Amino acid sequence: MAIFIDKETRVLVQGITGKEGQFHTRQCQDYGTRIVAGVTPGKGGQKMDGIPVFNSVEEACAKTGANATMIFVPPPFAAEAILEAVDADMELAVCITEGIPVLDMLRVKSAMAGKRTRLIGPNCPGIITPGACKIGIMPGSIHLAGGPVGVVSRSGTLTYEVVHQLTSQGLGQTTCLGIGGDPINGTSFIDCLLAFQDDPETQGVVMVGEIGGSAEEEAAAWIAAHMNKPVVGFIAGLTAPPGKRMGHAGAIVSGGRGTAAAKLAAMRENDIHVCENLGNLGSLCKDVFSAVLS
Amino acid sequence: MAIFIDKETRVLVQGITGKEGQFHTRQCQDYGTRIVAGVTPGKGGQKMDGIPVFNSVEEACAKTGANATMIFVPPPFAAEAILEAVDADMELAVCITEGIPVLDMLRVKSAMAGKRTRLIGPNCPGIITPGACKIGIMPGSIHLAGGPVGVVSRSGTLTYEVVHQLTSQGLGQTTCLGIGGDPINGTSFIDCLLAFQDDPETQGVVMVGEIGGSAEEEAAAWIAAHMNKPVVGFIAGLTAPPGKRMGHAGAIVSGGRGTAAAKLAAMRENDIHVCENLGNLGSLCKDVFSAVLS
Amino acid sequence: MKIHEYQAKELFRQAGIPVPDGQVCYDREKIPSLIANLNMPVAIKAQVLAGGRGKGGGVILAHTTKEAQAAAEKILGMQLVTLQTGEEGTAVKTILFEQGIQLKKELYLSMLIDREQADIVIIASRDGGMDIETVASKTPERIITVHVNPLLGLQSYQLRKLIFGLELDPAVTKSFATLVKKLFTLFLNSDCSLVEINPLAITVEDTVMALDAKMEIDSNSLFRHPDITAMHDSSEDDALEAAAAAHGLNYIRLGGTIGSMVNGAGLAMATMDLIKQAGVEPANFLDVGGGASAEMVENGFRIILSDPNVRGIFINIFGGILRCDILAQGVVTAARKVGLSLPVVVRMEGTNMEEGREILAQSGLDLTNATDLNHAASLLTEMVQ
Amino acid sequence: MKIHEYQAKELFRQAGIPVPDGQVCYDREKIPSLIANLNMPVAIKAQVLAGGRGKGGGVILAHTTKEAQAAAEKILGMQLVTLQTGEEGTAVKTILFEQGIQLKKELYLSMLIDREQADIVIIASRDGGMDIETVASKTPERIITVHVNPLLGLQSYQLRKLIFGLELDPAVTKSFATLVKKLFTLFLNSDCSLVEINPLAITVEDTVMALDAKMEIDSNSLFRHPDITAMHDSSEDDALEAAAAAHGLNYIRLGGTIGSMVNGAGLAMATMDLIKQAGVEPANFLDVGGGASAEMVENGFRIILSDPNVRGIFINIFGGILRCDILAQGVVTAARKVGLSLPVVVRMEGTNMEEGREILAQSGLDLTNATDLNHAASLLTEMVQ
Repeated sequence: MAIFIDKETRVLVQGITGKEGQFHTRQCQDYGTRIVAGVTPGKGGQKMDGIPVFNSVEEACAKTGANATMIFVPPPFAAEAILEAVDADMELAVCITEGIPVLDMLRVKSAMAGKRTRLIGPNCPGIITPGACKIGIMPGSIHLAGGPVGVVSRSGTLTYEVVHQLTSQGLGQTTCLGIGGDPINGTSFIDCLLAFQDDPETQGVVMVGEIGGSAEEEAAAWIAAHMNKPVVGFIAGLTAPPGKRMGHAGAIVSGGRGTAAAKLAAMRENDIHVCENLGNLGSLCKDVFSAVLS
Repeated sequence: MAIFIDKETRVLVQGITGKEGQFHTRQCQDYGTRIVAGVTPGKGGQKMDGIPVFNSVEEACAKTGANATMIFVPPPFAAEAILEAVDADMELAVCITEGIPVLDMLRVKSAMAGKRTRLIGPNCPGIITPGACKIGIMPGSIHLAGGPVGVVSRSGTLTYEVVHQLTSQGLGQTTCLGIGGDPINGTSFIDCLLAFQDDPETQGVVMVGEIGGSAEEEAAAWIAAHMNKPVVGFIAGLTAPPGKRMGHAGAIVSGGRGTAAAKLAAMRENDIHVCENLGNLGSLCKDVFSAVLS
Repeated sequence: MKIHEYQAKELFRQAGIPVPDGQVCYDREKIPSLIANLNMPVAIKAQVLAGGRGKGGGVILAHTTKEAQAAAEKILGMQLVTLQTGEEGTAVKTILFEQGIQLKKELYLSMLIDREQADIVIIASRDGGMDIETVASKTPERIITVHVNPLLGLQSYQLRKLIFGLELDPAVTKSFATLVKKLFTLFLNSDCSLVEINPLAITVEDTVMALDAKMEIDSNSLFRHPDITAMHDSSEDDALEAAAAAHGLNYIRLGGTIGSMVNGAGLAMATMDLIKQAGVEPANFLDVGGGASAEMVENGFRIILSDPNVRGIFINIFGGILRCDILAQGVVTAARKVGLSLPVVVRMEGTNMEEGREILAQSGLDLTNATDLNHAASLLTEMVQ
Repeated sequence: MKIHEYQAKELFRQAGIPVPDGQVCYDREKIPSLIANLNMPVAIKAQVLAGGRGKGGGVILAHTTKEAQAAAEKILGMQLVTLQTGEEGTAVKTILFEQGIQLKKELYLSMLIDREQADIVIIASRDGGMDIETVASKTPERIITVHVNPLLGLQSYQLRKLIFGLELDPAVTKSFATLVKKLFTLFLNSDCSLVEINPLAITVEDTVMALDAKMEIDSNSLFRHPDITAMHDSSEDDALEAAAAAHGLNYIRLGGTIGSMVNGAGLAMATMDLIKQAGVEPANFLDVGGGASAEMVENGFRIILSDPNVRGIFINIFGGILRCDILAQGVVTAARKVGLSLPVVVRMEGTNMEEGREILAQSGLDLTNATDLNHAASLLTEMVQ
């Protein structure tokens, strides 16, 4: 089962002929992802490793049946690349690009209301259903297929760390995804939790947050109200000073809001199993999830 | 049951202190509608027939629990009045105003995507659930409460004609509504048909169309695919010349599209009981609906 | 509301959209002096709102001053007959002299409101100068359509779809994209319901230029466009329709013998259909609106009676909130005032219907009450026998 | 990116938003000649990016030329200490002389991005000149908020909500509404993340005027704002943070003793937390990005070593697609190149991890391999004992 993507997902790559686009297209293909098309305006008719390249998403979808897109388009044009995917009625758009202006994302977000396209990201590592489909830049090899754990995170390498520890403990993953480090993103924690809740294969979820905004607090409240699967939570940035942007555009404590302490408190209040020390995350998950697995 | 409005609906009137607003507010109140508030910017704090007037929809909703609005705001400001109702998260907005610029309505329609507000109209007579609630300018007295017929129409007085004939035949109505004569409107035929299909009290539907656009054709196709209640259809404008706008902004045959003949053909092909002659509509309904009623 | 080509081109110019140099002429006396200042070749184009003027002889390309003089004299003042004017044609009161352009290629470009998708659709084709309906039915693959969300506006990928679809030479793309963006802005800013450029020329300098310009403005938006409202040329309007509009009445002349007066557009259309089904031809569509005051009824009578074809009148009013006795009184008063001599069938429904019928019966005028629509239909059939 | 008050006011002026007449001064010598041309009273305002300058003595209202001279001499060049600068304060290199205004009332107005609702929020209050956080916590009913959809833009009913909420005198509403609309346009056109006017004055002439101006620009948008990018004043930046940024590294100084070098912002934050949990203080946040090339590692070492507090370094790299042997080679090369003498704990994970560890072990440098995060933590604890 897993969520959002599976073996049948037909992936298109926007910006396939760029350096990053080429590299990660190959990585995804090597992992087994069905990459069916690429889009680079002006390069329609060419091929990249045998993958047909089109001038537009609309044309690529019409000719290849692509239903998901991975976007490697530079920041000035990335928002429009998302809109193009939405306009073509793609089911899923995964935007890897970091550095999209916030106002561009506000417009995209507003324009997506009522559309069927799900956006993951931007400024994210992507999504992987181990053993089935990888749309993103995460290293495939650290994952263990078959579940029972779902992973959702605002971060990239921190997610790899979490996945690595799960795999080391013999805990496989259903789907792992990074929702992105920008203040405005497409899919939220709650969207993912809802999907994991509905996915029969997922038995527990690891949710990795960080400072900035209040998405973790909202997710914690949602979990208490709606979730009947155990959730392990981790928050990065306890030692981050206020007013400083910690790498991610969205990772900032401002006006006393968005602190790690507040997020951890919200998690504890809402029966989430809080991981205090990243080094122990894998073993904590083993403890927590083995209860439901047995 | 009925659709969209009932005895519990709490109605706000935007433009309550204008001439039309005042008159129809009284008519609705006389019919038994729960008019709980009015809005006229700058007249907040006043009363109209004992109804409190507010400066904004947001405030009116917060203080009176209004969940539906009837809009009598002049064309230059009407689109914004709808947006204000949407922004205040109203369940229902009924816009009576005729003459709103098309581009304004395009913007409104686009902005409403993903919002919960249902818009009926603009340029419409409104909606009535006989005996329970009237939000609009139709004469209440011609209606017969208790069902079993639902009526949906693009027209005003033509709807009254239809309702009058139904009532004369002893056929009561669940809900009757005009979706408006403009090219861009909120609630479509299909939205209403879907609601009537789901309403246990409604046993049959009368659908009144006219020339222009293809809403009737789309509705006919939908009826064949999804509807298991009988539908009687009527189309006005068989004798309308092409290229001329027949009163309603949306009633025009252009480029050979939107003809009454095409609409009637679509209705016939999709098992709708077509009324050829308006004078016989009531008796036709009696015949058609008595089959399901017995 | 339609505006003339020369008016649309003036708006194009203000919006930075390239159009050929041109001169407008209303006066035969001024033709020679205008031509003296023009380089040949020059196109002489009748400025009429009706379409199809080219086939009707309203456009002539002149290669010499002499040809230009002859063409201008021929067109200015002619009674131009096109598919859209009817047999009597329309008088050409204005002509446009327009500089000839050296071009490589002709394209088609238009923008209009798509009511089903509730957005703005841009339509383009490589087959400039041809009727777009013909292209659409014969070679639909040569039509490119782009739907633009009115809030988001035109996006680059949409421009690219047009450019790739038209297989434009790379040298032209920038000029083309600029024109499309400016035209879209003009469409929004002027509340257009249609803008059409056919043909859109690609010149020998690899720029684009609007050789023709058709613009229709949403009538509901005119309150915010006084400048465009002032462009309205009523000379091609039907005189009766214009008179009705001046009284706030929606009237359309249809050519039959039975006039009708109805409140509400839908019921008015259904009433026309009913007249036709009764075996007679409707003379008009006339919607007196929701109120239907005595004054409205009076004005309605006057408009209907101005049509010499009318042999009888059908008043079909669903009173709604209006009381029938008030309406009947209005009809009687108005009929006396205008000196009505034609037979009138009145069908009215609503509050105080009985009192209303009594008033009509007592009036002594040739006013017949119809009890319902079927009764009205049979009365109409009798009326013309 | 923050810009100075005088720069924000220049953008206000260009956008048609009223601000007091003002003169900027960078040079003590020019103070007398500037003052000679000003009417009294005049405000002398330190131009620093740090907030809280008023309480720190960075703003003085002068009623006479003499007072103005003294105030300007005092502020220009002072080391201004505010709540946001730290104890050492920040040097005032620029001052703004601003004409005193006769005012009736002071309001508060700001616009910022609301990340939860994904729109732009306008915040207003009658309590101008006060800290908005204080107003919000003590008298929340005096705060008016309006959420604006970025595609729809500001609507009249939203302006009315502000106007009614602020209980503005009708004489002021037009001037206020115009200002809000222009400010909103400026917000969009300049890609602001924050615009704040506190106080916004209502003058005795019933117009509005921005007495202060705070603007922050979305750094991600600077590629399309070369003019605003040029306004950047790096003099208040941390020297090391600026040097790191020049190398494309995300570095933030934290004041502790254990430096860290990590790939990825989330993992870098978690690593800081881990150092703290190991009983030592993190010296910095440093994200070398997803690639972590040898050059990046070298630059990272140089930045970390420039901080004299650093006693040890923790390299935590989750290689991902990067191979560990390549990374290890990069670390060894870079360590030799910069002459590294501090102890380094390296924890790396990913492809070819074994080969990578071997390279570190063979290097002869003081590089200790950590097998996992817990091992790394205990090594860090030992390191500082």
